[in-house]
Amino acid sequence: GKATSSTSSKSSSSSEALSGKVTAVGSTALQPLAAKAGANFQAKNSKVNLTVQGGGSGTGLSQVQAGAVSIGNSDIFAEEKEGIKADKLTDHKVAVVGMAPVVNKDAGIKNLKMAQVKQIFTGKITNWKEVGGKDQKIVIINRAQGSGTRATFENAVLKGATAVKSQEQDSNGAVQKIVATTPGAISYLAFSYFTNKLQAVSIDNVTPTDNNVESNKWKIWSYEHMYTKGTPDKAVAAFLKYMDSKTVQDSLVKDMGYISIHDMKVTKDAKGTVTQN
Amino acid sequence: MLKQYSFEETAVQTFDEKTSLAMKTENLQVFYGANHAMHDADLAFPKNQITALIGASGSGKSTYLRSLNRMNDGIATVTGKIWYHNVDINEPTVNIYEIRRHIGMVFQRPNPFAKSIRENIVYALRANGLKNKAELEERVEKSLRGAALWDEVKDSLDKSALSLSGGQQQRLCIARSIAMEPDVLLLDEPCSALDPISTVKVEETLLELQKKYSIIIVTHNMQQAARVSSQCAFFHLGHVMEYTPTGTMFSNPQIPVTQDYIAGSFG
Amino acid sequence: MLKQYSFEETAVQTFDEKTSLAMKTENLQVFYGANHAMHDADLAFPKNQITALIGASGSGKSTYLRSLNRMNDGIATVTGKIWYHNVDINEPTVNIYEIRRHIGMVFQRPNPFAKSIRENIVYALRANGLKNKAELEERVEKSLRGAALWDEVKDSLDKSALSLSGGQQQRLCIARSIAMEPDVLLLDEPCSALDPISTVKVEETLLELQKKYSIIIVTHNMQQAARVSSQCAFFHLGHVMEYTPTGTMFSNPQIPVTQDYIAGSFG
Amino acid sequence: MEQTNFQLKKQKSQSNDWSARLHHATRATREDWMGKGISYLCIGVIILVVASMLWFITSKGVATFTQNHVSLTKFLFGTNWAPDQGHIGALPMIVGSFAVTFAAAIVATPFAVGTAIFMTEISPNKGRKLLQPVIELLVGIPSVVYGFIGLAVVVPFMRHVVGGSGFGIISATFVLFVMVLPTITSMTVDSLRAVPRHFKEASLALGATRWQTVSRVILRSATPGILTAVIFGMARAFGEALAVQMVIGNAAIMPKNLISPASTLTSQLTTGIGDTIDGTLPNNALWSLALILLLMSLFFNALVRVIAKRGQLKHER
Amino acid sequence: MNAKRTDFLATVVINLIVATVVGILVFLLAYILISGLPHVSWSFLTGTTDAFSGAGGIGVQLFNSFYLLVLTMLISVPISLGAGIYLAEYAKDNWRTSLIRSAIEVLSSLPSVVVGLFGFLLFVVKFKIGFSVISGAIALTFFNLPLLTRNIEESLSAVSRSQREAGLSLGLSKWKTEIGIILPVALPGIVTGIVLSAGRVFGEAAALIYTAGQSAPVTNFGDWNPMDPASPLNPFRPAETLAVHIWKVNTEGLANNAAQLSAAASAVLIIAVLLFNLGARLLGNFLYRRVTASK
Ligand SMILES: Nc1ncnc2c1ncn2[C@@H]1O[C@H](COP(=O)(O)OP(=O)(O)OP(=O)(O)O)[C@@H](O)[C@H]1O
Ligand SMILES: Nc1ncnc2c1ncn2[C@@H]1O[C@H](COP(=O)(O)OP(=O)(O)OP(=O)(O)O)[C@@H](O)[C@H]1O
Ligand SMILES: [Mg+2]
Ligand SMILES: [Mg+2]
Repeated sequence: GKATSSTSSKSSSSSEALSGKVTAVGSTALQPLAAKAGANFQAKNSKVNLTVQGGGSGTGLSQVQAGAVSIGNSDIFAEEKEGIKADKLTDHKVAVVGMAPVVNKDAGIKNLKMAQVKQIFTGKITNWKEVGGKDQKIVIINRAQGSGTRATFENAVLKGATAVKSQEQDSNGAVQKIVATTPGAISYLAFSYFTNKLQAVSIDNVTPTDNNVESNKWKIWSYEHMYTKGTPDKAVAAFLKYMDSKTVQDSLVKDMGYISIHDMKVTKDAKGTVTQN
Repeated sequence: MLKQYSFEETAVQTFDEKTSLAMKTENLQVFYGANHAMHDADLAFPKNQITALIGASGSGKSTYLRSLNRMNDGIATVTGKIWYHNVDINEPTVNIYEIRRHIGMVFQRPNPFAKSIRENIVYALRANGLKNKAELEERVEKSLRGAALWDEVKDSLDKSALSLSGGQQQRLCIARSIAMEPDVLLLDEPCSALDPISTVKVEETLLELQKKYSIIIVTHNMQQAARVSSQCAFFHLGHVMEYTPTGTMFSNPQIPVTQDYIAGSFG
Repeated sequence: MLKQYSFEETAVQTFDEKTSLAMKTENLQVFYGANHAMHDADLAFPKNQITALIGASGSGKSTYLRSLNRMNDGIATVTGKIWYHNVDINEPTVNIYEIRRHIGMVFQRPNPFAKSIRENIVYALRANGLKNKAELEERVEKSLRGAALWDEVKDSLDKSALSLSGGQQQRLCIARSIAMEPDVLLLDEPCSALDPISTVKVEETLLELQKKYSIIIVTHNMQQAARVSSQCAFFHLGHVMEYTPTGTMFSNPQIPVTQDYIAGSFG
Repeated sequence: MEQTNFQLKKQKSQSNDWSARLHHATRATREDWMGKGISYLCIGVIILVVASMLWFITSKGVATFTQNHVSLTKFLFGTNWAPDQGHIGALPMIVGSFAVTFAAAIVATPFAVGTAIFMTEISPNKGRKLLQPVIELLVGIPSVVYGFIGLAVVVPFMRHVVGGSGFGIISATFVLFVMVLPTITSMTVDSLRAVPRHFKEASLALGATRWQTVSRVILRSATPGILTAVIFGMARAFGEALAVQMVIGNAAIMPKNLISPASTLTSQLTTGIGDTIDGTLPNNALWSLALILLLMSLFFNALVRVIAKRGQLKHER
Repeated sequence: MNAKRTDFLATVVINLIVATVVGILVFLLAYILISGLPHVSWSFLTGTTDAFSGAGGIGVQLFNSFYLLVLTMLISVPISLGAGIYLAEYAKDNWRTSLIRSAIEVLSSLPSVVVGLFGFLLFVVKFKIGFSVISGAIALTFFNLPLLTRNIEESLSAVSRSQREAGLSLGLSKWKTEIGIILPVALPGIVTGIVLSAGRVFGEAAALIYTAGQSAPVTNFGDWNPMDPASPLNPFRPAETLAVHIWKVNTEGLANNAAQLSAAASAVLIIAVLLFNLGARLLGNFLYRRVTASK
């Protein structure tokens, strides 16, 4: 996919006459941000009919590919999804999400080595005492296969190894709840889902913070994408532009726990290769 | 112990040319699937008289009666001819709705609609295109008077028909039928669910009605047949065994099976 | 038109000391909620005889009969005394299961269980603790013979009872009752659902059974009452109006209401 | 004829020709045509819906085998479910679905039958006034709410009592038990009520006790009805998605015991469908799961029919 | 006596079972209401949800639930009425009818996820209607049809044959008899069935997640033109219902009071279903009295 980096950051003032239909479908992780930004956008452009819906990254990508919707929201690169012809789609990165392992507080774990995390999720380590925690069985909570969060996590941590079969939850909320209440549980969550009821784990003594993501010191992160097909019509283009604007990137994105695309000091491509900006 | 009666030995009267007939069946047979419930019934019904059909339970009285206005359509197979105004109304091309308008029927258990008394009578009239209010009102009164019910209900025409007593309900059903101004009225044990007082009232009504209508009535009650009918047909196991003037049937039955039935020593 | 009969004018016979009685009721009254369905019935039933209860529909025959073995428990309120072997079995302390074993009942509609013919008879015996196979077999044969059914079913005891004809089913129900070796047999219109042939067979069975049992039978059919019973009670609107030997009742009824009912000019 | 008829004008002119009069189509005839038309149309819509549903799900469901050339045995008996990597062994889900379904039915049936007996034989009055509404209410509680309670009450309870995460077959069984209980109960009540009153009277008249009558006569003759009720309950359990998904743990592994997390066909389906691409193996594989669900509901249906036939035969023979 | 003791024992066991069942229901209701009701307020009932956290009121969802319900009923009642009349009146007892009955049974026993996914595939994806009220209503119709049809057929068939014969013997057409005479008598039963199925539709989530969608865009409650995109009546807008909302808050909710939110929403949902139940009884009784008794 071609990554278009928008340059203009001012929302155009000629939007009075703007009208049309914008439908953004897909990633549930991106849905709240898109919905909120969409609402703001529509407040300014009342003639535009903008709807944001969930359904999952797969739905978003396949719908935009089929031309059923104008924007397909996705947590992962189109290239990573089997059955999607990525070269037919245009990628618009609108935010960055950092993720980190989270464990139940009772386990007594605050920091792990990257290799240890890998061994835990591949089933090589099964008790917390092996990594310096309590004598307690490790309960792995995975995300559903095909979920963007899981793809990102496995790309960054497992690097091709196969995760051990375990419980799978299809939502951040469920993971959050289960890890908080189940002794010995470990999973992974986007930063915005951290609560004081669970312990976010540092890896190799790097803490999961926005700053560390921006400099790629923290390796587990991904983009939030909005894909379009062909030439977007005026309304869609305006909305995408608005998403990239300072109004959204500097306030909304940060307020909602995402990382602004403008703040990134590195770029990652679909194969995971990171280059300094 | 139980006598076997021959189905060959029957005594069925016919009528001469001069008697004007309301209806007539020829060779009427009825089958419920494989069950041959009615064999070869040849009966003629004189106009403006009451004909009674009697016989033991299961002998086919209802089966025969229901065939006369095609109420057996879709339930039983009916073969043979049913003459009405020189039309064989047992033909499939006949408009059964018209037939039923001309040949009304009243059932064993009173079955008024769950509507007001007035609506019970007006409903079918309206469905048949009579819209004029005054005329409808007139019909309501006329038919209720005809069924000897008017005086009892004239002040409560808007009450539910279901609030009437059994006997009143049955007379309402009769009223509902005669409101359609039929030619022939078929009644299937109209009094069997009624108390004695109501029975008497219905019988009086029938005697009155025969002036205008031809009536065929099924009854279990021989006394009733004796009281109201001019002629009487005796059914036995799906066969018409005897059809004679009522006087003859009760005082001088023609064949053994009828004799035994009338004497009550049947079986 | 309908005569009003006085409930004061009754003719109810009593029996002298020498007659040995199977059962007797004193002052029996039955209420369905507020509906007073049975007034003050005082009847005595001689041993080894058939007593018939007759009367119009709704006159309370079934109500009375069902009280005799407490089948009305939980359905109606029954007051008064029911004497059986000098025990008032209408008292709440009495074991109703024992009563029903001694006072059997056969219903209007044949109601065999959906089990084999044998099982129908064996069921209650086994429930009452009889386990011995040989003895059970013996009882099956004896009771089926008693009900005049043995010859017809002896080769198919394992067939479903529901495959029998109505008359056979009813005799099976009688067999099922007498297998319990009761004292008294109550029958509520046992023939009303049956064809004439079956009716005759059941009547013959009853005449045979009275040698061993005391029988009380409700019937709508006066001919039947005349054929089988020794004495006859006439019920009218919840009152026992006349209770006399059957011969007397049919040839020389004592009071107007019975006269009219017997003459069929009732109402 | 002398009588004044009020028929339509058209017919008035021919009122002396009885043959024409009795053969002519009238308003009633036309009404009947219209009525037939309307009702046939409606039933047609339903048939169309069913047919297209069967067609869509079947054609999508078999794509796994026809397009992706997965072998049927691998699908039915394989235990490795990782569609992203091309492994699609559905056995864990099949086993999971059957396990929770049977477990729930086994637990629920005695409760349902007991309650039904109470409602029909022991205390019909209380049955109608108190239990009937209770049962109807239980039916009416939405499955998300059951899931919510399962998550908030049952899972922590199980974690406390039997250990582990609390998610698993036993929690799902418990939630499903409560969910199918009203279904089985109300249908059992119907079938007990349908036992002819004279069966009961016959037994009582022979001196049998209430329990003897119930256990040997009433339950016996209501058996087909009760079996049908249980199967309907199982069908509901088999197809229930959200409540189960919320408590079972969704682990596509062969359940080792009752407390280990498992997954069912429905839970895997709801979890995965949004993240797959139409036409790819992972998507097709999910539709194959849906196909199994469809086939199972056909199977349950056929079973009910067979039982009904058997029951009828027993009564006729 | 042995038999008597067994009888007593059985009675005790059955009473225990019943007590357990009643206990379960009481616990369920009490739990939901006690944990939820304290958080229900007017602003909760009418407020809008924060798209990001799921926190906030459920006004839109409540409206969506009712709107979807009305739409579903508008589609499914007429169809099931026609189909019910067909089965009660016109269907002959042959293999074709039994095939039709099987088809209806199959539809009724299909898991609602499957129905939902079918709706997703057909309406949302194939017909490109997108997540919308109308897609949801059609999916709900699918799973409502068999229940309603069966209920209507049963209610119609329960009306005594003699009423039908009364109509037919007066020369009324079958259709007129069915509509004018049988239907009014059967109405109480039918209405009860409709209201009860309304309760089920109201609480359904699985079939809606992928048809009506999981988002509740704030609509303009001042605009009642169904054609306007912002109108709440626009059938082509996505509409998260209350039941879906509960599911989502439970599984995805970010708000730190997610537990209270879903408890409160559950309480509202339960009360709505309770009201439907109660309404069904009252309305059924009322109609029954009206039809049978005076007037
Ligand atoms: N709908 C039906 N389907 C099958 N058989 C029937 C049906 N109606 C009646 N029969 C059978 O036809 C025979 C005659 O029945 P019918 O009802 O005509 O008798 P009936 O003389 O009217 O008796 P009753 O005095 O009891 O009303 C009986 O054997 C009966 O079982
Ligand atoms: N279970 C019941 N509940 C309320 N009332 C009843 C009940 N059974 C009978 N009755 C009423 O008691 C009265 C007598 O009825 P019963 O059945 O004893 O009459 P019957 O003489 O047996 O009539 P039939 O000859 O019709 O069987 C009737 O008015 C009837 O309506
Ligand atoms: Mg008859
Ligand atoms: Mg009686």
